[in-house]
Amino acid sequence: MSIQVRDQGVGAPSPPLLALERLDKRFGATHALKAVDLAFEEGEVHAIVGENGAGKSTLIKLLTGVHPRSSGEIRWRGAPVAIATPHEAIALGVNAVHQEVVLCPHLSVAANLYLGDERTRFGLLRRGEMVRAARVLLDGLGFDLPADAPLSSLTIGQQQLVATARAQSRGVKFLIFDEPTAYLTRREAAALFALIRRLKAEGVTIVYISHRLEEVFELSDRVSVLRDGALVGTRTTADTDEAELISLMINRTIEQIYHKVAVEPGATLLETRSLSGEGFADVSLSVRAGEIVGLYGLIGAGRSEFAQSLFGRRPSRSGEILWQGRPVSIRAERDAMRLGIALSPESRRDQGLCLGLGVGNNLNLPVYGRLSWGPLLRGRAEARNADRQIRDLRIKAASRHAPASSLSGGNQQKIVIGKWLSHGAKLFIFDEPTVGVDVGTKAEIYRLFGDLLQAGAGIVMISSYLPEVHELADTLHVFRRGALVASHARGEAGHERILAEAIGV
Amino acid sequence: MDEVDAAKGRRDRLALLLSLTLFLLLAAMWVALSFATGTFWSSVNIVNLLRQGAMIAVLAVGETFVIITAGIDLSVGAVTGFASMIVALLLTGSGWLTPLHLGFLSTIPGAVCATLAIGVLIGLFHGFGIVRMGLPPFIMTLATLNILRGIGLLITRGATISITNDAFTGFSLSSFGSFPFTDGSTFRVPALFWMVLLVAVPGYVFLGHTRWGRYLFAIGSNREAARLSGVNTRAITYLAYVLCSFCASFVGVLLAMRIGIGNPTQAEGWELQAIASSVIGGTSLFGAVGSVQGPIIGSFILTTINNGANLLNLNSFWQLVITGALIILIVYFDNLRRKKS
Amino acid sequence: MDEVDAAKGRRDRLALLLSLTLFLLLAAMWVALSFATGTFWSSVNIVNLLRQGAMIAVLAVGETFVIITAGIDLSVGAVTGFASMIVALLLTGSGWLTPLHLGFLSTIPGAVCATLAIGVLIGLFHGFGIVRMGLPPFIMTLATLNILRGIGLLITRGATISITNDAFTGFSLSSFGSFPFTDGSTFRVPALFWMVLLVAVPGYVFLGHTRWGRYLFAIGSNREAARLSGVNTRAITYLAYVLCSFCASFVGVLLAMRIGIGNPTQAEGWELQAIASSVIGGTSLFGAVGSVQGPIIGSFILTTINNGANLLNLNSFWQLVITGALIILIVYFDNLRRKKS
Amino acid sequence: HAAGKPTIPVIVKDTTSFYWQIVLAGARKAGQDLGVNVPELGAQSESDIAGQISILENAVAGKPAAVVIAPTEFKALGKPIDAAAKQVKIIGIDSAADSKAFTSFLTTDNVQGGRIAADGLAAAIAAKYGKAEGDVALITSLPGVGSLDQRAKGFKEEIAAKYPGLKLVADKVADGKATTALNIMTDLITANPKLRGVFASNLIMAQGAGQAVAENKKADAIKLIGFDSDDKLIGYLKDGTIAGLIVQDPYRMGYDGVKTALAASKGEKVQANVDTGANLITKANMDGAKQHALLFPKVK
Ligand SMILES: Nc1ncnc2c1ncn2[C@@H]1O[C@H](COP(=O)(O)OP(=O)(O)OP(=O)(O)O)[C@@H](O)[C@H]1O
Ligand SMILES: Nc1ncnc2c1ncn2[C@@H]1O[C@H](COP(=O)(O)OP(=O)(O)OP(=O)(O)O)[C@@H](O)[C@H]1O
Ligand SMILES: [Mg+2]
Ligand SMILES: [Mg+2]
Repeated sequence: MSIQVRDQGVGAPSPPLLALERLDKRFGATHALKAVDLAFEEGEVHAIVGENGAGKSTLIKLLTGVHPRSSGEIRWRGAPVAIATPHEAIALGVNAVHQEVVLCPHLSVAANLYLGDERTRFGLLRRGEMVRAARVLLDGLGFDLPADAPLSSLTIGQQQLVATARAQSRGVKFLIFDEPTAYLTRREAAALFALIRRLKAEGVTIVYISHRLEEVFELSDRVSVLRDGALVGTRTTADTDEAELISLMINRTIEQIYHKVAVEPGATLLETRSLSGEGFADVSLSVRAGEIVGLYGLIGAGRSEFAQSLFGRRPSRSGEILWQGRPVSIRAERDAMRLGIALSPESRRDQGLCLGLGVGNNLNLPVYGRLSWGPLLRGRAEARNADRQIRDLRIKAASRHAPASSLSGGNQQKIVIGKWLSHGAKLFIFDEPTVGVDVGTKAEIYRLFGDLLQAGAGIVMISSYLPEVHELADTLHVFRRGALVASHARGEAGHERILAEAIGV
Repeated sequence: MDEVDAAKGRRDRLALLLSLTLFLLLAAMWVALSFATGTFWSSVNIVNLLRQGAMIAVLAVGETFVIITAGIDLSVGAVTGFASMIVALLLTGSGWLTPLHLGFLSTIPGAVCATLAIGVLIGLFHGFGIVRMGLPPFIMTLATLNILRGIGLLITRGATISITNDAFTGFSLSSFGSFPFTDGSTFRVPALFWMVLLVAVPGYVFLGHTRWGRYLFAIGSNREAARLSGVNTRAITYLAYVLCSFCASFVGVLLAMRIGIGNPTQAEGWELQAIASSVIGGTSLFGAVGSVQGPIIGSFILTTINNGANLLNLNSFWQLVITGALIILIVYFDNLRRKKS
Repeated sequence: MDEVDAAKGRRDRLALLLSLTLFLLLAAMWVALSFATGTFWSSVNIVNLLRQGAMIAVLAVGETFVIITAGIDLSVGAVTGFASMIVALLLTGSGWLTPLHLGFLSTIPGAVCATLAIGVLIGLFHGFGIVRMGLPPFIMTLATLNILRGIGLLITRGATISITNDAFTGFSLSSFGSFPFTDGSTFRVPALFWMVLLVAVPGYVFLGHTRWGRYLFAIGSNREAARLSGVNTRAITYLAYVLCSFCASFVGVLLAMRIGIGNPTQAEGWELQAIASSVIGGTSLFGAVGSVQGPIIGSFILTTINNGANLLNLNSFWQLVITGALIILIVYFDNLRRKKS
Repeated sequence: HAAGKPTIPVIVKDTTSFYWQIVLAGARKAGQDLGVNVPELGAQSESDIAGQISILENAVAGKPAAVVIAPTEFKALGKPIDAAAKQVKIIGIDSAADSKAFTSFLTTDNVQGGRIAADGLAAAIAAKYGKAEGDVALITSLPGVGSLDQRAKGFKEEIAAKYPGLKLVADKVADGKATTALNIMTDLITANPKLRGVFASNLIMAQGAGQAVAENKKADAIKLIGFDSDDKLIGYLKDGTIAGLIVQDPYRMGYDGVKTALAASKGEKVQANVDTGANLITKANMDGAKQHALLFPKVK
């Protein structure tokens, strides 16, 4: 109350659109948000940055009624609001694109877009009408998506776009993006940025969370930094720089994010000859020991499908795979693992994690064979391996017994990578390895890649984040519509050229 | 635009074809039985068949609403038995429950409405246990299965209640509409089959053409996503279980009409038949996949197996084996076809 | 490291406490019954109780392995009945199955081993249907439930087979180890209860201390993630169903010992009791949560309810109601406690 | 529990069936008349043998004066009854068990009941068609239930021995539900146009089969014999849907069971074997005093 009076006394014409006062959230013993005071002005783009587990997503979930807050107040145009359920948030005009895609996989894209907001006539659904409207909506946003396909037939990145379209279609006043570009390539990201600018021009308040600082500088008016659940500062974007933000976030500076060790490439580990399968065709490439091979392409270009067929998840239809010069057949995951191939999949929720199990169990899952004596597990070894990964990757978890579901998105991603690091494979395939991972840890992961290379392993890295593959890959292959369209040695081609090849202009 | 509509048309036709294929299976069984026995393809027997399958069909439709939300209701058989007892009690009175005291409730409409209302209450109780107390549906409905049987037996002390009201029991034998049959006789569509349609038609509209129907699928597909979209997932869960228990209590009324008695131990095990019918009809036990026509066809497939086995004078023990084996085969081939499409 | 170990210690104690709380509930029921009836706390009755709970306890342990993988096995009762018939057939012979022809298989060890082997085969068949044919476990095991009962009845033509082998039937009444009891009599630990331990101890080691145990939890939590982590999810699924059917056929042998007959219709409905015991014992029907001790305690809680109700001279219809209500309450409070921790 | 009163539990086969409720009603009345506590025990299904053994064990653990039991299965209950008889006097009712330890035994012979059913059916068919000839069928409620198997056995033996003209064309086993009996009977009528007689060997089956006969209006052509009785079946008997009912005397079995048990517990000498009998009741004789008492037991 007093704050409001004073604000008005100072001459602020109106209270902020949304203000948080001493907002606090605990999950059992975890204090995820510590008395955060924050104000969002009407029509601004407000970025929030912070390390993995800093509490960014938690903040969003309190604003959208996903979780109830432990204490504190939320004010909407100065008046306290409860926001105890998602419904209330939606009614206020507060919508979010969450970090994890939360849509209904069995329903069509159109049904998802209008879920909870169906168009009816005489109480009956107007299904055709909704599909048509969805089509118009998606086209208007520049998203090339089928409106009546079931959601489950889309890739995660495409699903993210559907979530975006849905959030913005609901007559919003306050729109939150929690790492929207994690699975997007440059092209889709550009469409998204255009959308954000348009919304801003229409007076919508935007909260934008990302680990990619260049996006923060490109888009935002102000930026707030969270560390360990507490707000450590808010800056006007124009008055700050990356170094300052990073030091606010992690309390130290990072000299070099892309830690690239120079390793002399060794013998060829894996070679594909005209490999074809579901979603990709006629792909020939090779990976040598000590080398990072990057795969870049737009959403749905077929990179994941290619990688998964190398790992035996969706066996290839034709073509040849040579392993250390010998032709091999990879029909199942175990075939690949026996050869020494490891895959860290792109979708942590669906493919990467046993969410209900402990962090330790998840980290140890691929290596239980090594951690047991005959059939019996060696409890000590189990604990040691899990604790080492937790320490090395700085996974923020209550203990190795904490269920994976209780971790923040970025920390979950670290498990997905970490479980393979102790596996001793010869070829690692990382599909979107740094999705949602903070800068500090990214640097750490790149350093670990270096260690793997030095130990004689080869790496295939799929990434939609061009700077990452561009900097790290010794060879960069560009995929377009399931075909390998171009290959470049490191530093041979610039961003623009690679992007043009991926789009196919 | 055209492309989308074309795709939509294709998908709709596909869905229709899916249920058609099951229907073709049913038709094939009928043709085979018509050749194998001289008695199958007669208006008398087809009328019997429609009557015999009607009750499980209605149960299966109700069960399907619940299964679509990724739940399950094991109590439908118990609810059916319980409802048959309630309606019999109300119609005949017993002990202090004389028709005089009951007034309107002892008339046919009164007794039927009261029984259906009890069905709704049971459904609300299920919803309460699942939504508010957070119990798994399997356990909640298993518990009420026992409770309902126990209460029913306490009320009746194990006796069956004979219904003396002929207007009531007569209904199950009546028929509406008739047409000439191939064997020269008149085919009279039995009232019990009309009851299936009475449930199926609104059920079909509800499931496919109202937002609540769509919310059932949404909850079954991803409850959290539905909640974040502002769907009142609690209310929809209540709705699913209420509909299911409502159907079961309706079947209880039909059962009481058909056999002229009320008895809480009847309909034991029908829950499994209802679930099997539903799954044969294409419902997925993981939720978010199901229809109204599928379970009905499924239940008539099961009924045909039994009817055919009886007409062929097959050992009743063989019926068990054949039913089990056919369930495996039908669901297997149905899965295969789904994967292809 | 220290902190983590402390946390681990805390969690281990917590897990222990969780199962302890159920154990305390059981103890509380025992104390209450000891005061309420003069006969509960006697060595005779406790021996009875241990005997009575033993078979469901073993079934529940087997069922738990399957439920942890997020599956379900509805056939355990049918497998138990079928196994009781097989072992009786082998021991007594009938028709062309004379003991002479059977040789080793008609001796007690031979008959028991053969019966257990059939259990394993049934489990493999379940695995085949679920893994290879892609059927939902609910449907696959519902189908085999019917098939096994049917085949059993066809073999026996509906009759029961009396087992004349006294060495075999005598075992169920024998006991190993004894100690003085509070009422001055000697407490003889019944052989059937030792059978529970015979299953529980290896089961405990398997589930908590081998990698296959870990894999069961992993596929229950996220089958796809487990598969991509190199777990042979197919083999582990087979394993779960084989263990479950193995336990059920073992119970079939125990049942044949206890009642001295073999009959495929016995143990009907035991699957629901086993599942209820398992859930009361803290197993989650959504998979990835469960233990070996929990279901055993759960089954003894259910047994105590029945035993106590009998001793209290409670109407058996009340037993149904009370069992249902207690299932709701126990699972509810167990959930609450879990959430708090 | 009134102190000082002796306790005599009565263990029946299936507490959920009406027949056993009449037995318990008789036992209850005896308890009131004689000043005895009568716990009413029993499994929930006739096929739950292990359940009945547990109940017997529990009952004996309660140190009663005597136990009255209706064994579900001949062989299976033998040993448990032997074991129980070491501690208390055991009175058997209704069915036998493989034990010599019974102090007294009050039974209806179910095999005999099946024979009487066959005779009744043959008589009804002869009355209608002039000769005991034609197709007949048998509907059994559940497989693996001792008393039902015995009824079927007696029925089939009697037909084979005495009525060569009667041909058993269907031997159906249902699942204990009236609707299943109804469906089976309907299909039997469809499949066997020449069907002349059916024996539905328990209450529920007779209810379902009776319904089928009534709704197909075949009461004249098909003679149905049921086993046990209740209001509905008595109604069918009156209107001719059912040709006859085999009725036992469950009430007396319960009453005399407790009475005998009390006497035995006091060390009095009791009769070792009592046959409580099974009787054929038809429309013609249903108003006789004895038949009336059997048809309308004083349950409440
Ligand atoms: N459901 C939950 N149960 C328990 N702890 C939770 C839960 N959700 C989040 N946490 C904890 O709260 C803290 C903040 O998590 P949050 O998801 O807000 O982080 P974040 O800033 O979004 O991180 P990231 O960048 O990795 O997404 C973390 O320590 C996390 O483990
Ligand atoms: N489950 C599925 N069913 C049908 N089509 C699918 C499925 N998964 C992927 N696809 C299609 O396969 C093609 C290749 O997808 P894939 O995931 O390999 O692409 P990607 O290059 O890895 O893209 P992303 O960057 O989104 O991971 C896309 O057109 C996609 O729509
Ligand atoms: Mg986050
Ligand atoms: Mg991909």
